[in-house]
Amino acid sequence: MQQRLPIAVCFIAGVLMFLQYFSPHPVARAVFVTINDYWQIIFAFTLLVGIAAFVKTNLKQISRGKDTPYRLIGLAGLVLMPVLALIGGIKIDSPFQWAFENMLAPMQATVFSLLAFFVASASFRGFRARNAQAVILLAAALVVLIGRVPITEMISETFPKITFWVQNYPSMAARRGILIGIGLGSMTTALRVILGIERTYLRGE
Amino acid sequence: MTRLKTRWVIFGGLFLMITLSYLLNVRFESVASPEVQKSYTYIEDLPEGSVIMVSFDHEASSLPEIQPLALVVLRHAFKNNLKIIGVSLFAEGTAIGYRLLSQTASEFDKRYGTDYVFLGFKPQQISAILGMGESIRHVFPEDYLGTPTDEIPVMHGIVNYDQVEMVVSITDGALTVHWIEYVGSQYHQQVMAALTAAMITTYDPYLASGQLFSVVGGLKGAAEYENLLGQPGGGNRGMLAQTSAHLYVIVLIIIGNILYFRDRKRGKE
Amino acid sequence: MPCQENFLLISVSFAVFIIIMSSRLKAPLYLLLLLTWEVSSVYASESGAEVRWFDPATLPTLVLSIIAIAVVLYTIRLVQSGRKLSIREIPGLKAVEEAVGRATEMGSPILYTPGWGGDIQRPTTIASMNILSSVAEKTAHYDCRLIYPTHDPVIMAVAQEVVKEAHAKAGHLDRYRADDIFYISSSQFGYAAAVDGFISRTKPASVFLLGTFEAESLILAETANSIGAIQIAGTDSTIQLAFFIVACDYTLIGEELFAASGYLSQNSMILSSVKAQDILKIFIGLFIVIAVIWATLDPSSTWWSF
Amino acid sequence: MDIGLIIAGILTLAIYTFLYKDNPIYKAAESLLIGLSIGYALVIYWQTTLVDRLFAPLFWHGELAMIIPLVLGLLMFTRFSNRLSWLSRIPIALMIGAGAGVAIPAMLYARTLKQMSASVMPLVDGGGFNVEALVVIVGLLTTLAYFYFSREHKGAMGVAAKVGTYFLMIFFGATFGYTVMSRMSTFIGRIDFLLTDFLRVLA
Repeated sequence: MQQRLPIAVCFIAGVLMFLQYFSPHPVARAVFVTINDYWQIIFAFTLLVGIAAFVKTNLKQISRGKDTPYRLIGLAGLVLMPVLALIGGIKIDSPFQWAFENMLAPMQATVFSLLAFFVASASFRGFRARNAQAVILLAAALVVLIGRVPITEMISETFPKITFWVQNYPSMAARRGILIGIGLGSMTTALRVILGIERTYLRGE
Repeated sequence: MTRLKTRWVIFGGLFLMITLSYLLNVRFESVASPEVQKSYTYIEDLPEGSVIMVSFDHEASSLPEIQPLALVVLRHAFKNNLKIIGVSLFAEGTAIGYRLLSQTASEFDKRYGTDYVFLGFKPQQISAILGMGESIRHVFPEDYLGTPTDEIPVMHGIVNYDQVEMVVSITDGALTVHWIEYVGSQYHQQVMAALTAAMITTYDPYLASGQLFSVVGGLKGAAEYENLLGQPGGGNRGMLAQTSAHLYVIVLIIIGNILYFRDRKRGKE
Repeated sequence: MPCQENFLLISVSFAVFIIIMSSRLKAPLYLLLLLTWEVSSVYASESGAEVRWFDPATLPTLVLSIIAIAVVLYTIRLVQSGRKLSIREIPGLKAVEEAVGRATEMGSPILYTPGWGGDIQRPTTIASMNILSSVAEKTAHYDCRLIYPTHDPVIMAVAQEVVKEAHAKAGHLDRYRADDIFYISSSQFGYAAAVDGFISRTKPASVFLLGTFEAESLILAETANSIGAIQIAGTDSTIQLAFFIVACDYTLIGEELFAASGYLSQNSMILSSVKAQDILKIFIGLFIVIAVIWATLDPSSTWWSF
Repeated sequence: MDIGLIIAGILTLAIYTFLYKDNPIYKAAESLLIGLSIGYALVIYWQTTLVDRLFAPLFWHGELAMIIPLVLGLLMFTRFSNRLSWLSRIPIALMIGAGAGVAIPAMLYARTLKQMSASVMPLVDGGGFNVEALVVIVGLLTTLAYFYFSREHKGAMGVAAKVGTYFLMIFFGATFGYTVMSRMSTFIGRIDFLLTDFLRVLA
C-alpha cells in the first residue's frame, strides 16, 4: 500500500496529463486545469512545510548558540513580510510593497549583478588555449564578443556579419543537437516515472 | 591566496572601468537597427488617443536592464498622447510596472484614469491572456488600486483586444511567448517585445516567422530607441560602460592566455 | 462545473481499476491501455464533428510519442530478457570518485545542489536525484559530510529520502544527517546568496551542481572556484552550459546528465533508457538526412516541417 | 533624503562586500535576504494560491471538490511524523506524475520535432551550393554522434564525435560571448542606482 498507492496516483496523473495534450475537448481542458490547480495548491502547502522546516532548523541552531544574530535576522525578515501584509495589505504604497521595493528587490538585483564580476573572473581563467577544443571555444567567444561591441559595429559591418553567421549556423546546429538529446533523455525518464520503474521519490524507510 | 588576489584585481578593474565610463556620459550615435526602427515607426504613426497595452512580464532582479527599455517605450507613447493600459503577468513586475508608469506619466503631466490605467497582476498567464480576448473587464473587474474597471475613463469603449492597437510585452524571460502564441495568432494582435539582451535569440524564430512584430533588445536597443526619440536616457548612458566592459572582458581573456603560455614555456624549461 | 465532475468520475473509476490491477502491473499492459485510449480518441475525432477529442495539429507529436514509447518498452524487454547493456565512459564521472576521495582526505564536506530552475517533476531533477543517490552512498561509506541546499521544499523532502536510503544501503544509517539537506528560499537570488555564503563558510572540497540552473549557475561556480573546490556541473539549460564549461572542472553536457545516472548506478532500467535514446537518435539522424536530400531534390516539398 | 533609498543603498553595498570576501556584513545582508524572500513568497502564495484558488472557492462558493487538493496539501504535513510520513508521497506522486505526463509530448515536440524540422534546408539553393545547410546538418549529426552512448568513441564514430565536440565548443563560446552584454547591464544598472539615486553624483 505504501508503495502501490503513490505509484497508482503517479500513473493516473501521468497518463491523464499525457493524453490531454492531444485533445482540445472540454473534458481534456478540464483535466489540465484541474490537475494544474491541484498542483499549485499542493505546491503552496509544500512551501509551508519548507518554511516550517526552515524555522525549525534555525531555532535549533539558536538554541545551540550557533550564529544566533544572523539566524535572528533571517527569522525577523521572514516574520516581517507577513506582518506588514497583515497590517497594510499587499497593494501599492503598502508597507509590504515598500519593504519589497527598498529591501528585497535591491538585494536580489545586486546578487544578480555579481554575475558581471564572475563573468570577468571566469573569462580570465576559463578561456586558455590548452588544446584544440579550448582554442575553438576561445575563438568563438572572441568572435562574438568583438562582434557585439557597439564600437566594432560602427567601424566595420563585417564583424557583426561573422558573428551572426557563427551564431546562426554552427552554433545553432550544436544547440539543436543538445536540445534533441535532452528531449530524448527527459522523455525516457518521464516514461520510467509514469510506468513506476523510476521510484526515486518513493525511497526511504 | 594568489587566487583571491587575482580576483580582487579583476573585480576592482571592472568596478573602476564601469563606474568611470558611466560618469563620463559620452553619447553614442548608434544607427537604429531595423527592428528598433520598426517599433519606433509603428508607435510614431499611431493616431493620438490610440490605446496600447503594456505588460510588465519581468522579475525585480532584472530591473536594471528592463528599466531603460520600459521608460523609453512609455515616454514615446505618452509623448504622442497615446493611452496606456498596464498589466502584469508576473507578481514581481506588478509594483514596478505601476511605479514606472506613474513616474513617466508625471513627466508628461498625464493623469491616472484618463490617460492611463494599471490593471495589476493575474496569475495563470495563459487563461488571463485568453480571457482578455473575450473581455478585459471580466479578467480585471477592478484596477490595481481597487477602482471598478467600468468607472475608469480610459477603459470606456474598450472591450477586448479589438480596441487595442498593440501589445508591448516587457520581459526578461519566456512570458512573451504566450502573448505571441495566443494573442498574436488567435486575436491577430500586433505584439512587440522589449526584452533583455540575453533573451533576444530566444525570440528570433518568432520574429523571422512574423508572429512577433518587432523587438527592442537590451541596453543597446534602448539606446537606439532613445536616439530616435531624441531623449537620451539610461540606455544611452549605459552604452559606453557596456562597451568598456566588453573590451575589458576581451582584454582579460587575452591576458589570461599570455600568462598561460608564459607559464607553460617556463614549465618546459 | 460539469466537466470537473466528469473528470473526477473518470479518474476515480480509473484509480479503482488500477489499484485492482496493480498487483500484476506489467509494462505492455500500460502500452495497450495508452494506445487504446489514444486510438479511440483519434477515431472519435473523425466521427464527432461538434466536440473534437483529437487535435490534428498534434499528430506528429503523437506519432513520435508512440514510436518513442515503443522503443523504450522494447529496450526494457531487452534488459528483462537478460541482455547486458553498457555505455561509454563519460569523462565527468571519473571525477565523482575523485571528488569524494578528495573531500574525505581533506576532511571537508561535499556540497550538492540541484539549481534553482527545476522542480521535482522535471526529468532533469529526477536524473540529478539518481546521481545524488550514488554520491551519497559513497559519502556514507567514507563518512564524508554531504550538504544539500535547495530552493524547493518538495525536492528537499525527496532528497532526504534518497540520501537516507543511500546511507542505509551503505550500511551506515547512523551517519545520515537530515539537517544537512535543507530548504533555503524559493527566490532565485536568495537561494544564490545563501549557497554562496554556505560555500565560502563551510569550504567544501567538492561542489556538485547538477540539475536545472538559471542565471545563478556562474555565481555558484565562481564562488566554488574561489575557495578552491572541485566543481562537477551538469544541466539541461543550454545557456548555462556555456558558463559551466568555462568555469567548472567537469561538466556533464545535457543528455550526459541522464546517461550519467545510469552509468553511476549501473541500474539496468536506466541503461535501457539510454539505449532507447540512442536508437531514437539513429532514427532522427536518418530522418534528417532523408529530409535534406528530399529538400534538395524537391524544394517545394515541406512534409518534414511540424 | 528618502529613507527607502538609504536602506536600499546600504543593502546594495552590503551585498557587494562579498566580492572582497565573506564577512559579517554580507552574512547579515544574506540572512535578511533569505528571510525576506521566504516571507515574500509566503505572502504571495498565501494570497494568490491558497486564498484565491482554494479557500475562496471552497468556503465561499461551496465548491466541495476543492476538498481533494486541500487534503492532498495537508498530507504534506505528515512529513513531520515518522509513522505517517509515507502519506506525503501521494501528493508528491501526483506532482511528479503530472509533470512527467506533460513532459513526454511537450519535450518531444519542442526539443525534438521542432529542432529536427528546423534543421532541414536544401543543400542546393537558387543554383548555388548552400554552405550553411551543410554546416547545420554536419553540426547536428556529429553532435548527435557525440551523444551516442552505446558505443565507445572509436573509429568513424570517434571522428564524428570529435567533430561534434568542436561544434559544441563553438556553441559554448558563442553563447558565453553573447551573454556577456546582458550580464554587464545588470551591474551597470546597479551603478546607475548607486550614483544617481543613492549618492546623487549624477542628477
